[in-house]
Amino acid sequence: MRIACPHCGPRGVDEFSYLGDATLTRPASDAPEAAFADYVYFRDNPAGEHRELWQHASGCQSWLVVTRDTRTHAISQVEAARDVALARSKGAA
Amino acid sequence: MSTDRYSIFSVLREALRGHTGWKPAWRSPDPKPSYDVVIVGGGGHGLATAHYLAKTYGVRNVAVLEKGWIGGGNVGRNTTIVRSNYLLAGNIPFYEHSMKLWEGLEQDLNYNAMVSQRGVVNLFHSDGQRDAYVRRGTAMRMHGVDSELLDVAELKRILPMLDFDNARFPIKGALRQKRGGTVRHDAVAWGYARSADGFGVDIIQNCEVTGFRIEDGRIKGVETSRGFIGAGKVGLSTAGNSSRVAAMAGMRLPIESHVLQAFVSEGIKPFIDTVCTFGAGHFYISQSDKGGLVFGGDIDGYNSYAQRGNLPTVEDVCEGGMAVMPQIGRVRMLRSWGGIMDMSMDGSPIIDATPVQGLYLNAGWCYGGFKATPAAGDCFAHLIARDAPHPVAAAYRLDRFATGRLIDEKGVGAQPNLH
Amino acid sequence: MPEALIAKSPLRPHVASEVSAHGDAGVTLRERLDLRLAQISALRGREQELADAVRQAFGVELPATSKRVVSGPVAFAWAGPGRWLASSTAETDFSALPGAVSDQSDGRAVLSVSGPKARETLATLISLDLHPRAFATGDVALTHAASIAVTLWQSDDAPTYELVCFRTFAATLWRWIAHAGASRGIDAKLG
Amino acid sequence: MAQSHRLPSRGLVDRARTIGFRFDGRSYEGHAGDTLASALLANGVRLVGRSFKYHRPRGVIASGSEEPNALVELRTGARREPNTKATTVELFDGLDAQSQNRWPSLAFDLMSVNQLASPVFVAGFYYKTFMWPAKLWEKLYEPMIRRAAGLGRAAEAADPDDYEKFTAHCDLLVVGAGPAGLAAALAAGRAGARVILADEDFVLGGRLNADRRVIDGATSPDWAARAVAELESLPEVTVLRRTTVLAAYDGGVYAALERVSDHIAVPAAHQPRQRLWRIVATRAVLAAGSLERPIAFGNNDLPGVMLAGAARTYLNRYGVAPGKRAVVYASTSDAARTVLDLSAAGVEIAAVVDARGDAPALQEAAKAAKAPLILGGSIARATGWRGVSGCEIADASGRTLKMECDLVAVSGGWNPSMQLSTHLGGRPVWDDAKAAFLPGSCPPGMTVVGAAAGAFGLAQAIAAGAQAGVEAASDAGFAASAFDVPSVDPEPDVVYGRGPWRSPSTSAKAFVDLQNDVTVKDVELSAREGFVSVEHLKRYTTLGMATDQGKTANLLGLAIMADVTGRTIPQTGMTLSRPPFAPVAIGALGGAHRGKEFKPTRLPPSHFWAEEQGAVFTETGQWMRAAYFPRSGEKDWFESTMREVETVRTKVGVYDASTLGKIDIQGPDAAALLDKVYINAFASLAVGKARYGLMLREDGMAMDDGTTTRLSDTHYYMTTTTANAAAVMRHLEYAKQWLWPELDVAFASVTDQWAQYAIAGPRSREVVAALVDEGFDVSNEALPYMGATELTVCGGTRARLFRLSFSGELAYELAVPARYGDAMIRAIIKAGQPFGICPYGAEALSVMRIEKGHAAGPELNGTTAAADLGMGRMASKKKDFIGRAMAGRDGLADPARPRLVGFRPVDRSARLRSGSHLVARGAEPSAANDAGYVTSTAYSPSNGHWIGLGFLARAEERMGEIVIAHDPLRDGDIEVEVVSPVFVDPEGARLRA
Repeated sequence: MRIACPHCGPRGVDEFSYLGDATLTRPASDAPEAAFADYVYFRDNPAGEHRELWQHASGCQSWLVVTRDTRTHAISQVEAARDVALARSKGAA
Repeated sequence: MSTDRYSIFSVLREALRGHTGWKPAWRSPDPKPSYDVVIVGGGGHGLATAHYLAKTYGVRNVAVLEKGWIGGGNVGRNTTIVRSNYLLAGNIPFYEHSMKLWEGLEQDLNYNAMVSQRGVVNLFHSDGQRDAYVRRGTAMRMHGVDSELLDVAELKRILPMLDFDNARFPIKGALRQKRGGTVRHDAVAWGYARSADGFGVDIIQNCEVTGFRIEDGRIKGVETSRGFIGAGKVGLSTAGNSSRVAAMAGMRLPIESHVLQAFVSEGIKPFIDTVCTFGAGHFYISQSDKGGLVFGGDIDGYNSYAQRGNLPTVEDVCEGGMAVMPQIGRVRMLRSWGGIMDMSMDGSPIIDATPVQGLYLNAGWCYGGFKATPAAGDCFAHLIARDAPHPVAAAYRLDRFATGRLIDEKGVGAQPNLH
Repeated sequence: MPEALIAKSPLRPHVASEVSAHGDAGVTLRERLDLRLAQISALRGREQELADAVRQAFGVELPATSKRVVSGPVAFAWAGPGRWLASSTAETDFSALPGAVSDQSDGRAVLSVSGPKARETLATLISLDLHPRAFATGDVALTHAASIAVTLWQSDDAPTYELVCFRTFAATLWRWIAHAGASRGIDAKLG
Repeated sequence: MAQSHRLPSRGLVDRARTIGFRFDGRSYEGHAGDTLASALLANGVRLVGRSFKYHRPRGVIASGSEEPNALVELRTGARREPNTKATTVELFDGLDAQSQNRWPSLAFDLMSVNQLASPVFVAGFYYKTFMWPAKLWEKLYEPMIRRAAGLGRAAEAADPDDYEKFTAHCDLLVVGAGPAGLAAALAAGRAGARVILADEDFVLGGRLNADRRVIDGATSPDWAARAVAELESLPEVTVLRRTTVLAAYDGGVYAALERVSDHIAVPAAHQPRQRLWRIVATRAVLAAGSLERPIAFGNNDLPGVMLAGAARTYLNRYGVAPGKRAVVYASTSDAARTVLDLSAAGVEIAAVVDARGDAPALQEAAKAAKAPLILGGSIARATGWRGVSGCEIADASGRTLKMECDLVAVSGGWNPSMQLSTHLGGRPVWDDAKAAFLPGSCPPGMTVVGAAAGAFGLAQAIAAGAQAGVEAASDAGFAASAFDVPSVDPEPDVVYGRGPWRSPSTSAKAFVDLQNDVTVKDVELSAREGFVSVEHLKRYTTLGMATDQGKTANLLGLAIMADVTGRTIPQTGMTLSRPPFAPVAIGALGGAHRGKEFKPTRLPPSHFWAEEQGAVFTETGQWMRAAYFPRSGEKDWFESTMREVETVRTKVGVYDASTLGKIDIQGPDAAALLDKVYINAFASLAVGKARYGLMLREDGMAMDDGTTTRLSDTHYYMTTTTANAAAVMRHLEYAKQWLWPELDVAFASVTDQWAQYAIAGPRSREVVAALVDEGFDVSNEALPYMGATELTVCGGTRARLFRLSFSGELAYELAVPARYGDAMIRAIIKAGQPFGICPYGAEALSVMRIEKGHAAGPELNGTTAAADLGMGRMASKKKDFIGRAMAGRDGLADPARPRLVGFRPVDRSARLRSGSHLVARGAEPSAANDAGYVTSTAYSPSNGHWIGLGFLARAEERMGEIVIAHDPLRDGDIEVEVVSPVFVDPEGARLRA
């Protein structure tokens, strides 16, 4: 599998480290404990398109949001996680 | 006349008549309109659950629904290791229950699954690792499970092919569970299927569950590719597909599906007669009765339903193998395969009722599902039949993530790719 | 009063063996001990200020993509978004630049690999495409050599590649390159 | 007679070069260009192996990596390679091979008595027996089965050879250098595209070398050789011989194995034995050709039964007659070439059996060879002892003819070699007309051409290959000129091998999978017992699981299962393949970095000096740390360590702390970020001060700890544990880029930038004072406990000095740029000499931190929360931080959760060991009474006895209680007293001195 880092270009999967579901949002500090438990532990785990966090750990250190099909491993989009996060917080604001 | 019971005598008798008298190991019935219990998933766990439901708990109006062919999931794609060398109180009694069931399995099923207690040896390479293994071995002893510490001299005797002289991370000893070992994986599925079938359980292959009928919070049956099948109770035992199946019932699980690759070499004459795990890299190995070296390492580390992995993991495993056992360099890897692991968020399984009345969940086995097969079957059957958890599986609750009573053997937290 | 401290390379003959090529060297391996290094990160809203300061002080544009620009003794290699690895063969002080500047002169080691078999030798450790159609003088990549993280650039058309790694990985990286180069006529000398 | 079966001419072998080799201890000769199989056949050696289960005599049946029978142990000792296919071994001088799986000898194999019991040894018999009594399985049955199973033996010692990995990128990867592959490579290569052409053989051309074809007026081997020469002249084309493409992976990644040195006795100096290629290809053309399949008939495993195409290969490529008198048995028109080629080489054709009775080409060939033709017939069985001496043929009317022959050339048709096209889950599609599975959906970027795609004609293959090459080149931006497809000799109308798949059954065994001894009857039994899914069939009978991966067996087994169960082939299933395409040495996948080079070795700055001191080192992750510094007269680590601790506690010692992770944190929001990742506050830390910090994972468990110093308003210097340095960096980047992207902060790893020495002990200030340059004040007032300052040492070397203590003594950490690390340790030792300084290692450090009750790796084990570590009160209530919410869960607040405490043995001479569990005195050491565990222990010279740290349930209530440290795996149990985890200077007076 190869991931096209938006900064470095396509690289082998061994340059990246995986975290998981990128659709989860860290609850606000005043959110109930249950919201945090849901955030930390529960997943949609879809068979199909999955937005997920990877870090280009052996490269530019960027965290990335990769859109990948978990049935075929085909990658349709790779974005810088920071951009996604900034857009999301703007959207929320 | 057909032959039902397996024994050396029946084999000899059949040998004399060209083996024409053997019956199918299980029937291929059409589904009945309804059952007392429907088990979704004809893998090792589902079939074992059916066996124990029928044999131990007397529930015999049972169907096992399998979307493909039975035993085609992880029970047919693993490295066949059985052991109960766990650390935590939530796990040890369960896996030891499983170990005991393995020890009597063949007589229970009248099927030789080649349960081979050849021992499981976990190498350690530092004082810290040794202490962690002592803690584990002591916990095992306190639960009545066998464990022993091996020094290097002893290791050299039983595993002379290890690299004792030139290793980057010198081998300093090992923890061994002598009663651990391997079991012929396919035979487990077939043995349970044949036994359950013998008790009247319907094993229905090529029958995919497409939905659940739930009324007033209570399960009524399952929609399938072969039509609706009514059920008083439904047990989910779908391993890597647990999240997908649970989603049909409106549930989200603390599970990610990951791919784990494993490998087998060409058959060679007896080379290693125990299971051995490397403590400074991702590699474990045993040898099958056919002579193949069966080995594996870590999961690929990303969500996947594809039943195949990628090259870096293959290389990583072989690198580990060469680091600890450089004598296998010229043995050839023959086949690789990938299984979908239901990685729970603390690395331990879930056997619990769900918010839907009559719907039960057996999931989150990570890569430990095979060794758990008998106990998972027994405990899941207990839960379904009696609506109460089996005492050895009492910790495997779905609410432990919210309460913080986690069972995290590895201490890596909610990151399944590290379990 | 104690004596002044003498600088030492992270490499020593017994951990980074020297090898001479038989005949023409296909690949030459050297350590570079003449570089000052600094990691420079732009601070939020001050990216332009940093770029201007670099232009003013050194007469180059900070590269926005994976390139390395050279100006006299000084060079700036892209090191990730908003981050650069500055190097100098002179006594350049980068700390005054308006950004987060972190001295890496001792944190990193630089190995130079050159010659007609350099690319082939590196292909045993690095999975990047270093073919001239894909990677040329002035190009930079952040990647790994086997398991060792490296910043890599091509500094001339010999070709010469320079590999920057964390200092304590340098001895291993040296041995791995020397080993890969053994069948390709390597000339590896310290100092 | 030497090379009795070598033809006077023909073939690509170099008759001028004779090569000597040994098989089973006997010497033979062959020629350069032979394989071991062709050389054995040239010498008239037909019996080369014994089968897996029944130990039946076996010979060469194929001519490539699909060979199921002719397996040998190649080489000896540490280089012994079991199960090596003689058909793929290139002959070299001194080659030494042994047959396998026989005792005492190949010709006289006593194990063949197994055949007598063969009525019992059917598929799956072992599932039905060997169950009683249970305990005999491991003792008797299993060892017996295991000794019988397996084929060759592993090497006797560690693999002495080297391996190499190599990554290559290309516009086009062509798999297979037969006609289609050569055309594809030429078309793309001429256009200027970067092409890699890989083929497993050592001579390129595929069947062009095995058949007598004419292309553009040239013989097919000549055409192939010219094409290869042209390809090798193109600068952007890489031609890889002896290279098997093993697997396709996601993203256009392919794995291939090049056998660099397997064709010589021992690799040349510095050369690897094999090279693993990782090929990243934009496009791939799969032109792997096809493999012939046999027909099942009685005794179809006897030496002398050979695939019809392989017979041609031996004739045409190697100049070897695989027999003197042949019967050709086929259901395809392709086998007509075998009839003609055998006949042309002087092999008598005893009969041609056209299994379907509809192949005009076979009929013509029989006529040309003046051989009797049996239309619609079958071979009922081959006869002979250790080799074919004849066969019984049933004609269409059922009459049996007995025929003398020493070769049965058989063809049941051809299976496209499209394994790679299924590696990413592509499902092959059954083509009834061609009687073959053809590639379905392929991996992205892959095109299948030629016989691999079911286009069995030569002209067709070349045209399709060229077309795919042109497309790949144009995809990569190269305009390819039209490829002139050459003219070829006329090709007959094709009759494909559409069955029959087996001869009418006889009492003789008819094999489906030769290597695993799976017979037609086993397939029937499998069906009878309900194992009718093709996967169940494979698993129950072991069909297709042997080292040939079922290349000749799988489809045959599937077809027979379809036949037996009255279903079509696609209804019955399909044969999917998984990587690798051909078995691959584990060493090659492991690569170059073995032994001490398995992982990088990181050496801290004092390493070389420590080596000179005779230090004993210990691995800590990738680091090597000095464990202790033995002095003459000290008998073990314990004595040295005690002396080092004693010296620190009474005088002064120095320790290289450089392995700690160090992170430079800068930016206006540096403080804000630290407040997010640490449970305690850092925004409030004064400039010039250090603070201990604990960070949690989001699930509330302790992740790492260390001290962080504020160097300026916007600049911090963080230290992490040695083990977690990379994980913490990743965590910080995650927090910055994903969780709080608005924060303006930058990180730099400076772990290796600084050599950092802990100088600890009551005299440490004097040592430090002797090192710092004039004008810097290191007094308690100027630099109090937890103070930090930047200064210069030894005449101008810039340094950072921290007043930190892990040992509990008055202590400093002095950091200088790493290049001065070596000189610095020497200077410290010199400056410390008057004060009695000694270096101390990780062992002494560990003793002192346990004496002080500091948590370290064994306590930060990923399952301990701040409260468990006694740091619950450190957590700020005024801010959000990672892990805050989850740390508050009921389960973590449970008083039954074990908390950190100290222990000391009641019998002060007793040794306490880590890993022990804790139980109340008088209680059974059972699961129910398990109250915790001991994490760290040390002999405390300050206390004069062993001490320990550990986690104990309801610890607060149990101070002073005597409990049992239960250690059944080692020394047994000892009584310990529960005490505070701080054993030395609990008030901390010393470190503030």
